[in-house]
Amino acid sequence: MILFTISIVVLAVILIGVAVYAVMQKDLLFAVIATGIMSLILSVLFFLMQAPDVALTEAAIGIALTTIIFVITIRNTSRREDEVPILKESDASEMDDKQKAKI
Amino acid sequence: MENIDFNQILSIAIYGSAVGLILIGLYAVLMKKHLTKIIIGLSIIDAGIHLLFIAIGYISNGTSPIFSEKGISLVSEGTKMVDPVPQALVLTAIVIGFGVTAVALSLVIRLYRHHQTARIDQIKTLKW
Amino acid sequence: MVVSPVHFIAVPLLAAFLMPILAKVNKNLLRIVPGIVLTYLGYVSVVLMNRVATEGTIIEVLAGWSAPWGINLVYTPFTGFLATLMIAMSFLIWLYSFKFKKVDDEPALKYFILQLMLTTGSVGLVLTGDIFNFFVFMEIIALSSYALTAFYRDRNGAEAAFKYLLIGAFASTLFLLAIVLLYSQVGTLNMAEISVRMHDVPTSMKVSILVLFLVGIGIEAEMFPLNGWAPDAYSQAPSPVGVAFAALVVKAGVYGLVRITYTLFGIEGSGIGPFLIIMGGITLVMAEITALKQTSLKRMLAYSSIGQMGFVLIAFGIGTHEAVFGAIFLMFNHAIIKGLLFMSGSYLVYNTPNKEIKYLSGYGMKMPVISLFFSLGALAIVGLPPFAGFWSKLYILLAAADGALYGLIALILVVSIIEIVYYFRVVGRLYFGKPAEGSIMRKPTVGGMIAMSILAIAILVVGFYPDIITGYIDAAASSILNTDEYIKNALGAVNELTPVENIIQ
Amino acid sequence: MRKLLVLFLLAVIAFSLYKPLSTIEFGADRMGSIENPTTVGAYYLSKTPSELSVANVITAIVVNYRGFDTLGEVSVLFLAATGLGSILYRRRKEGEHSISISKPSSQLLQAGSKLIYPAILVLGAYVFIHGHLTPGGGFQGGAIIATGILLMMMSYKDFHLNHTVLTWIESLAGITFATIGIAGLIVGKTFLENFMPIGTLNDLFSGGIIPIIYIAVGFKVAAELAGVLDTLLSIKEK
Repeated sequence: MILFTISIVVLAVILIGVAVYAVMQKDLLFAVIATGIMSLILSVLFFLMQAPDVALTEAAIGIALTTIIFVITIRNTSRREDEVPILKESDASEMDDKQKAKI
Repeated sequence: MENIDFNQILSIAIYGSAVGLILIGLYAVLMKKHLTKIIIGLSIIDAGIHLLFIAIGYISNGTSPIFSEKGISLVSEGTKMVDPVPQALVLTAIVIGFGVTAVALSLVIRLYRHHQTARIDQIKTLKW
Repeated sequence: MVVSPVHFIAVPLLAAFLMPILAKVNKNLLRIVPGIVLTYLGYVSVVLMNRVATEGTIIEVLAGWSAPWGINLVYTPFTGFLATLMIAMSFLIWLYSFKFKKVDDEPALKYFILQLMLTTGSVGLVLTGDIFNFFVFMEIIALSSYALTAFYRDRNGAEAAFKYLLIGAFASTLFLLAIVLLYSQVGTLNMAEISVRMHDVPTSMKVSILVLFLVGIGIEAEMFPLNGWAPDAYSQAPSPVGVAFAALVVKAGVYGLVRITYTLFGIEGSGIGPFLIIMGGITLVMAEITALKQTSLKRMLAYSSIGQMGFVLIAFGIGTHEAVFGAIFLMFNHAIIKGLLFMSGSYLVYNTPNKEIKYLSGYGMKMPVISLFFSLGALAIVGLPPFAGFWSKLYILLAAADGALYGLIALILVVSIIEIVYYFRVVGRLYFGKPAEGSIMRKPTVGGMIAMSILAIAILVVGFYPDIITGYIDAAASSILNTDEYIKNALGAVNELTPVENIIQ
Repeated sequence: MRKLLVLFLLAVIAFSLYKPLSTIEFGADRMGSIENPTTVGAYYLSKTPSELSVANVITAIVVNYRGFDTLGEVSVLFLAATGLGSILYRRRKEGEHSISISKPSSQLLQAGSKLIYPAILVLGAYVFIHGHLTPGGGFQGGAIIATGILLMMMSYKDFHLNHTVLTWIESLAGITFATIGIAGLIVGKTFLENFMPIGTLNDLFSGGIIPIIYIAVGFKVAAELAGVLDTLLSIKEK
C-alpha cells in the first residue's frame, strides 16, 4: 500500500510537471514530446489502477500515434510557437493591412 | 505510520492531477495563440478526464477485471474486481479523441498552406 | 427480417463501409447508393411511424441485453417524428446534391460518404437511449460536419471548420466530463435508469452535471454564447451542407438539449424552464439583430437560423403541452423552410462576390422560379399566414399568453418585425431593384428543382391544412412531456432486475 | 487583462469541480455486490463468465454489451480517415511528385526496422486475436500494427502502401462487423447478439462472435490508422 501510494503520488507530480512544461515550452517539438511523456505516465497510472486494457490503448495510441501525427504536423507547419510568418509572393497580395503593418 | 490515511493522499494525488490536467489544458486552449498548441491543450484536457474516469472506477485492493484460469472462484471469495465500465468507456473515448485530433491537425496543415502561418491572431479573416 | 429502428443506423453504416469498394467498380454507383439507402430508410420510417401510432413506443434491444444493461433504441412518437423528418430532409439534400460534384473527382466519394454519415449520426443520436452512445453519435455528427465544412479547398472553409472544431471538441470534452460525474453518482448509462436514480444525486453535483451537459450540447443547438461557429460554417460549407446543418445537426442538438433537461433532470420546478427561456430570449435577440446587419445572404440566413432556435428554446422553456407542441411544429417548419431558403438562396448568390445581398438586384426577372421559391420561404419563415411558419408562431404565442408571459409576447412580436425587415429587404431587392449587367446565372439542376418544389409544396400544404401534420406533432409533444411513460417503456421488461428502491446511495 | 480573466475562470471551474469531487471517495466500492448487482459494472462482472464465456470483461463490454458503441467508434475512425483525405486532398499538378526531399535514413535504422517489423505485426495480431483472453483487443492490436507500418514508412522512403489493398481491407472488415450485427437480426435475435456457441472460458475459441468481431475491428483499425498516417506522411513538403 505504501509503495503504491508513493508511486502514484510521484507519478501524479511528474504528470502535472510535464503537462505544465508542454504548455509553457515555446518549441513545439519539445512540447509534443512532453505530451508523449505525459501519455506514458498516464499509461503507467492506468496500469497501476488495474486498467491494463486502457494502459495498452494509451500506450499504442497516445504515446506512439498521437505523438507522430503531431510531429508530422509540426514538420509541415512551423516549429516555434512565436513564429514569424514566412510570406510567399502570391500570398502577400491577399494580406490585410493589419498584417502588413506587422512586418 | 498507522494513522496515515492512504486513501486521502491517493484521492488528492489522483483527483488533483486529473483536475490539474483539465485546468492546464483549458489554460492552453484559452490563452495560447498557436494552433498546434491549442490542440495540445485539448488533448491534455482529454487526458485529465480519462484519468478521472479510471480513478472513479478504481476500488482499493481491486484486481483488473480479467478472469484468469481460476478466476471465477475469486469472485465468491470476496476479492473485488474494479469497475470495468469506466475502462471500456475510456477505451472508446481515447480512440474517438485520436480521430478528432487527427482531423484537427489536418485542418492546421490546411490553414498553414493558405496563410503560411499557424498563429490564430494572424489568420482571423472571418468575422465573429 | 422485420423492419426495426436499428436499420436506421446499421444499413447506412454498411453502405458507407461498402462505398469505397463500389467506387472502384463503378463511379456512378457512388451517388446512387445513398439514394437507395435513404429510400429504404424512408420506407422503414413509414412502417415504424404507423406502428408507433397504433402500438405505442417501440423499444429495440441491442446485443441481446435489455436496458439498462445494454444499449437500447427508443422509438417514441417524438424521436420517430424527428427521425422521419431527418430522413426526408436527407433524401431531398441527396436529390439537390445529385450533380454536386463530378464523380470522377476523388472528393465526390468522400462527400457522399460524409453526408450519409451525417444523417446516420443525427438519426442515431435521436434514437439512442444511452447517454454514452449519445456521445458517440455526437462525435460522428461533429467529425462529419468538420470535414464537410472544410470541403471546398479555399482558406475560409478551413478557417470556419477549425473554429467549429475548436468549439465542438471543447464542448464534447465537457460532455464527456459530465458523463464521468454522472456515472460516479448513478452507476448506469441508460437514460431512463439515470432519470430514475437522479433523485438521490446531491444538488451541487446535479448543477455541475447539468451545466456541463448544457454547454456540451448547446453547441449543436446553437445556444447563445456557443454559436460562434454557425455563421461561418453555414456560409463557407457547400450549400447542401448548409441545408444539412439546419435540418439535421441543429435538430439533433435541440433534441439532445430537450432529452437531457426534460427526461434526465425533469423540467418542473427545477429552474431549468426559466433558464431556457432566458437563454432562448438572448439567443433570439442577439441573432436577429446581428442578422439585420449582415450583408452576405448566407450569413443572414445562418443568423436567422440561430434566431429560430432561440424561439424553439423559449417554447421548450415554457414547458406546457401547447408550448412544446409549438416548439416541435417550429422545428419541423424550420427544417423545411430553411431548407428551401438555403437551396434557393445558394443558387441566387452562386456567382456574386462574397455572396452579398446588394448584387441581387433584379434577379426576380432573371431567375423567376428560384426567386419565387426564395420569396415563398421568406414569407413563410417570418410567420405570415397562410404559410407553414404562421401556425408554429401562433401556438408559441398562445402558450406564452396562457402562462401570462406578456413580456415574452412583446419580445416575440418585436423580433418578428425585425425578421420581416431583413427578409423583405432581400425580397424587395429581388423584385424591385435595378437589374445589374452581365452577371451569369447558375442554371439549377433537375434534382435541385425537384427538391425545392417538394419543399415549396410542403410549405403550402402545411400552411393551408396543418391538420395533416398536427396529429403526429401532438403525439410527439405528449411523449416528450411524459417522462414516466418513457422510463416505463424503456426499462419495461427488466424492472425485476433493477428494483427502483434498491438504488445505491 | 485577458490572462486575469482566464485565471479567474479557471479558479471558478476548479472550485466547481472540487465540490462534487470531494463527495466521491477514492477507491470506494460503488458497484454493489456481484450476487445482487445494482450497477451495470457489477452485473457485467457477474454475467460475463457464465453467459459469454469471455475472460476479459472489458472486451465483453466493448464488443458485446456495448457493441453498438464500438460500431460507432469504428465509424468515427473511418470518418476521421475519410475526412482527413477530404481536407488534405490536393489535385496533383503536372510535374509535381510526392517524393520527399528529406535525406534517407541510416543503414542501421533500415536494417533494424526490417528486423523488428514482422515482430511488431505478429505482436499486433496476437493482441487482437487474444482480445477476449488477455488485455488488449482490436483497437490496441490495430494501433500496434499501424506503428509497425509507420516504422517502415519512416525508415524506407520508397515504402508505399497499396491503397487498393488498404481500401479493401478496411471496407471488408467494416462490412464483416455490420453484417455479423445484421446476421443476429436475420436469425431472429437482436442486432449484434451472439448467435454462436460460446465455448469454455479461457479457450482461444470461446466467446462466440466476440473474437470474430474484434479481429475485424483489428483489421479495420490497422487499415484506417495506416491510411491516416500515409495521408499525413505523403503531404508534399514545402
